[in-house]
Amino acid sequence: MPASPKTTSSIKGPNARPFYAKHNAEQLKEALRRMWLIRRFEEMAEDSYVRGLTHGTMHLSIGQEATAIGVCMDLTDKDYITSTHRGHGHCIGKGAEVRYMFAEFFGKEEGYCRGRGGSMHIADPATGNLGANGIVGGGLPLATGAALAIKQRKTKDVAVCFFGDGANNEGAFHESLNIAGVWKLPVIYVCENNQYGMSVSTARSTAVKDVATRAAGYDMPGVVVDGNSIADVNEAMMAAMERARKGQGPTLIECKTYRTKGHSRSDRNRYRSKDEIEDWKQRDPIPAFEYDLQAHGVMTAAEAKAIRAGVEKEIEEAFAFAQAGTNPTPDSLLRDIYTAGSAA
Amino acid sequence: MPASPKTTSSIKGPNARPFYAKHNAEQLKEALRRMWLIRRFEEMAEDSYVRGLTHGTMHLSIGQEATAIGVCMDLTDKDYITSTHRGHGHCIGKGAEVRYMFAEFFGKEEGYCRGRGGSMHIADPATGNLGANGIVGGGLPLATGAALAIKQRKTKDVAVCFFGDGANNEGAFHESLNIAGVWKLPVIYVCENNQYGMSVSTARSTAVKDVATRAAGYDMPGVVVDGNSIADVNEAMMAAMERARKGQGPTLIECKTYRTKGHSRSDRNRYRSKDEIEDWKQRDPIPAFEYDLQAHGVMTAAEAKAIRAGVEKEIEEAFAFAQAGTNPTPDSLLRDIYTAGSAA
Amino acid sequence: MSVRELSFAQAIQEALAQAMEVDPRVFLMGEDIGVYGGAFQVTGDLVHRFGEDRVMDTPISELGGAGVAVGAAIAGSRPVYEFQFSDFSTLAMEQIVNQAAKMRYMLGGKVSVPIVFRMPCGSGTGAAAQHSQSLEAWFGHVPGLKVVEPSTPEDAKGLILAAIDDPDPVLVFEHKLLYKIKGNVPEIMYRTPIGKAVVRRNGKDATVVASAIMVHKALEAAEALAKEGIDIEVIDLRSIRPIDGATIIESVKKTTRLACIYEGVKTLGIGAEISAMIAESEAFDYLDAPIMRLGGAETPIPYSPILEKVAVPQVDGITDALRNLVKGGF
Amino acid sequence: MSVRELSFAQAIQEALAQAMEVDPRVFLMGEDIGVYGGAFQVTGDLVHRFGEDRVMDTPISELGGAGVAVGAAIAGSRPVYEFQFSDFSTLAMEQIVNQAAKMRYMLGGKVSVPIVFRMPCGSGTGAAAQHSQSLEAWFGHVPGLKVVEPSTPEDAKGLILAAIDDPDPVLVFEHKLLYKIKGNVPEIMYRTPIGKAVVRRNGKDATVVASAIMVHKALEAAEALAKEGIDIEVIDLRSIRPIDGATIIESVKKTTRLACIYEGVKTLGIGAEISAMIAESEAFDYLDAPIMRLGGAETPIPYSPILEKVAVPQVDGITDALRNLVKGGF
Ligand SMILES: Cc1ncc(C[n+]2csc(CCOP(=O)(O)OP(=O)(O)O)c2C)c(N)n1
Ligand SMILES: Cc1ncc(C[n+]2csc(CCOP(=O)(O)OP(=O)(O)O)c2C)c(N)n1
Ligand SMILES: [Mg+2]
Ligand SMILES: [Mg+2]
Repeated sequence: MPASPKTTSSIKGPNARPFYAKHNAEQLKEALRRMWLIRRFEEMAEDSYVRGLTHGTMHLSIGQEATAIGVCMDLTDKDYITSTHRGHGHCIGKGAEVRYMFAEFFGKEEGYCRGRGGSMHIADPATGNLGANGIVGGGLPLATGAALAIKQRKTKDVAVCFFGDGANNEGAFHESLNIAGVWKLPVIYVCENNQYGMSVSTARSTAVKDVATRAAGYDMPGVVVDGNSIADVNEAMMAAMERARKGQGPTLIECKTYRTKGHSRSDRNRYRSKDEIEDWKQRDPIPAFEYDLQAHGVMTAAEAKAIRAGVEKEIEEAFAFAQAGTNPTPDSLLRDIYTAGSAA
Repeated sequence: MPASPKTTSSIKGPNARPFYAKHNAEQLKEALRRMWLIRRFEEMAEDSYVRGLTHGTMHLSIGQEATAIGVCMDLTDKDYITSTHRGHGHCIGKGAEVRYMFAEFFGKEEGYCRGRGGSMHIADPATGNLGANGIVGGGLPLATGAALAIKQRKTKDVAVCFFGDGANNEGAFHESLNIAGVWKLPVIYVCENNQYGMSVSTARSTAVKDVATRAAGYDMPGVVVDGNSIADVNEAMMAAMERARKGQGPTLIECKTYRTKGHSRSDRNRYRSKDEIEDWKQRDPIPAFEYDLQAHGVMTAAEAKAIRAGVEKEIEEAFAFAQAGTNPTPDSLLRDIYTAGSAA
Repeated sequence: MSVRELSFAQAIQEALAQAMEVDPRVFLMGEDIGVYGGAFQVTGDLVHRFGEDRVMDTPISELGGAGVAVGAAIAGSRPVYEFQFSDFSTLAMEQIVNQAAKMRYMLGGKVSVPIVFRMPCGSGTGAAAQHSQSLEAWFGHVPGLKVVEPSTPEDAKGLILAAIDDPDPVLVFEHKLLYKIKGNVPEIMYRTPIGKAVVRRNGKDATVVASAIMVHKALEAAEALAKEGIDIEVIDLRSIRPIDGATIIESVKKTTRLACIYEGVKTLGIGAEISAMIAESEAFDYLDAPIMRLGGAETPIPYSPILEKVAVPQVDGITDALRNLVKGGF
Repeated sequence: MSVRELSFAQAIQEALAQAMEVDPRVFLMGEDIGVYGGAFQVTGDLVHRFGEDRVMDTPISELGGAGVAVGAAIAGSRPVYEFQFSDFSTLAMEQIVNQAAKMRYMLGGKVSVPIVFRMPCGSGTGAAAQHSQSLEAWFGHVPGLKVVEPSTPEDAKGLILAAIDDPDPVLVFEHKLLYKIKGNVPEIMYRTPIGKAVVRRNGKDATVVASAIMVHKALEAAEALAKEGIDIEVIDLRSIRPIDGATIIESVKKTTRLACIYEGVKTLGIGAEISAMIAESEAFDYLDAPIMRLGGAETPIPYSPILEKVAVPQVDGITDALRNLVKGGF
């Protein structure tokens, strides 16, 4: 991408924080755009769910967009991620197109998983996204294994594993981080600590205050960042990626954030207060980033508006595309269980 | 037990370390006796295995007796332990009779498990020993659950969980310690770190040097002690038991020790050096304790000899008892799978 | 004796409440079963009635949670552990199968393991492959376990109470689509015997053995066929381990035809066992037709609602199959 | 083509070595498979030949280890993961069943999961209930997995090589008592097809379908019965998912009698599926006797050698049962 002509010295200068120093205006604006894309995608998805256009269940990450984008914005298609049940943001962050995501929600052949997976399994291997996962903690060994494959083929790629605060109490967390620690694998564990695993607060589920504390048990750095600040998240990622690429092994990054929507549709929010939710809504990462970019002169108000309008249009078109998609036919039920041509 | 008349002031005086201050001579001599009993029991068991009298597999804890007895000597029959595949010492420490242990090895009805369990499942619920376990880490949730039951019935008992350095990398370790940490359960996790999980050294299996480091991830104290010193082990247990009984929650005690025999019979010791084994043999915990007791005047040389002779006799009688035991009859195959009288 | 209409979920909740009321050792463990009320609102408001010490939200730790419950059971408590979805029991197989199921035997009968595992199962909710499995056949294969699968609110309550009373580990499979169905449920504490099937519909032309939601589908199919003059006997299996062979054999001797209908994957599913049990029994000589199995398709459950529906037996397919079975069109 | 006598364990080792030789993506993971050589000495000295990067000792972490292997497979490597005992796969069911088996389907065919799980199984070693299970039926119930179980050194090598070649997850069950048996094994790299049974002995009076160690016991029983003039056909199942129905059906049509012999627990074991498959097939009409199953007793495996022996089918019992089957004494 071309360096932005509008970059101001206060951001690019020697005192600029690394997030601004290392990214040009186009990259920063693209990051903002993707955050909006996640937000609007999820709002639209929720709407279509309420209207009965989608079935199954759905977990929204509204409020957590800075983490998804802060983590993914510097990854290439050769870097892997494993995602979670709350994975729309990761998917968009890694480069997926929302049209195929909507198509998946509608159970269409055009969907990323040809309608077989739905929201909880959405994946895009072409961009290195090995998929959301319906099993809490299920992606932890998988990302660790992807990192092993990277190490075996001796490239400089990394594997990134998203997981929640709830997942940190699964045995899979412990076993994966230990293996990565012993084998010095190029994997970055990103804990999206949104304070709750479904209805149970970290105070009630997790014996320590910060998940990052546990990193010490696996011989890796554990850092806590403000997950609602894309700059904080991204700078932690830079350090972790450098470490991984140098063969120094894994890092655990804990992003403190919050989901302002319920866990899923069945949630009556009995376990938290309205005030708490309102407080966090005030810390919405998207307007904050939008403001920063303007304050720093990376982007004008008009550009900001254009970004939003572009997102709006993309969402609308994607939605229409998905609605017009093709339903699977019953006779395709048994396709893609086994690889065609193999014994089955 | 009566206080020993031979106690010297250097041990019982105000400067005596707690292990000697809190136990009388009878208790100390009984501890020594049990250590010898473990040693001789295992030597005899190995011998009978080599002679083809026992089948299956067998894991000897020779060299680790100070940990077993240091942990168990102050427990009552109402305190629970869960043991491991290397559990003969724990079993004897908790008060089992060697005659029924031998009978179990010989697959006799008189055995602790009526010959159904063998060495890897030997148990004695009557003395609070919930059993050895064939699954590495299998006892971790069980001990934690026993501690929950204790808490529910509001007594002051504790549950003790033995596990190995290898087991510390199982997810069961993480999940159990986290639950115990959050719920403040009266459980004491005793890691017998004998440096190897089968053939794999802790350096190759565990991302941190000390397993006890991991305690910080579960909001509990983690202490490292010389597992070949019964006094060190026991003093750590005193603190942990006090903590548990006060409702302050769990403790992790890591006992550094060594098994001087192979992992099991199939072991060719390819993963460690003869020198290393010899070094540790020099640190045999039993002669060391025997020496201390004499040096401190708790026991005379004649008494030490008498203890050994008593153990020898007990082992011989037990062995004969077991050999004369009753074989299960084939028609009893299906007994005790379900509780008699329940639907099955 | 007072009888009311309750939903399947309410019936289970009532059983849990009554058991906790009379026995202080009984307590509940699981993920989000407290203030959230459970993913399917089965525990509902019980935490307010019995407190957090008896309705315990666990961390998301199925191996640890289930294992802690097993340990508590061995040490004298009476835990009821809820898996949020039975699919997550894949994380706890070690504790269920190696520990809970075998502990009594391995220890020569010196302990018992009075634990209940609640297992919400089945497809039909659009939750896709990792949240829709029917794994009861696995557990039916394990000596030391008991496995039941109620189809009505009445049996749901009675089997939960029987399971809690039972000194051995019992898994209760609860099909998620049944939680909202309603039925008559007596108020008193009663037990539905573990190990006993029940004939839900008498018939003479063929025997259908079905379980859980398939009982309802089979009954619907039977009503449709009745209009064609075909008379189907429907047996509700209820218990998968032990299986009530006697009831099935007796029925097959009468009808001479057998179909097994189940939602789990057909291959090595519960219908395989029922078929094999009949094929080796004295009922074999009475059979006038091959034994038919209608089971789940050989696929992970798809998300697409179109595909999800064809992945498990539905009423129309069952009706057609039973008609063929009776008419001999093989 | 050169053929030598190798033990079953050596044959597997040769397959692993050849696969690693020709494909740098192939590597081994497991507990104590390096310098220790594996609990059953299957990997032996391979670590010295291929180095620690390709013969990887893992921590004792079955869920993590198996899951890491699955992740590596999805990302382009070719792992062969050894469970030290297949009993320990109970700790990794989540990754095997929810992830490896379903990933391809859930992702619409966009990934494949070329992983091999090696599963030492079975009783007879005095290792008691937690080290002696035969759990192949569980995995046979899971679409997305393939399950094989060789009985000879030749097939052990051929099936391991086929499994490594296969783009989908394959579990290879290796009965521990077979590791030391010897047999002819070609030196070249050949594949034994997954999904194909083989007739090990032709006969006309009854068909026996057996797998793994039971093939040997069935053949021994068949030889004994041959002296009495009873002629048994013995089919070695080899593949449990998919099952080779055609070979079995053809045989049963000829012999008109069927016995299924397997070590796993009888109820819901692999014999249940074979029986049910025949009872619903066109072979049903050819049957002259009930279908017989001889499976493991309904018990955890006991430690006592006396009891351990009676817990699974033995040659004498098989011989008597087959005689009864043919003579019609039901
Ligand atoms: C193994 C497993 N246990 C439980 C669940 C049910 N469940 C789905 S999401 C969730 C909460 C997860 O919490 P966290 O990891 O913090 O992620 P968040 O939902 O907060 O993003 C639970 C309990 C599951 N899907 N898988
Ligand atoms: C879940 C499980 N994995 C592997 C094994 C095989 N195994 C038995 S003992 C052992 C080593 C255990 O090491 P550690 O916990 O350090 O105990 P130690 O043998 O050193 O006393 C292994 C790998 C097992 N029994 N259970
Ligand atoms: Mg969370
Ligand atoms: Mg060890």
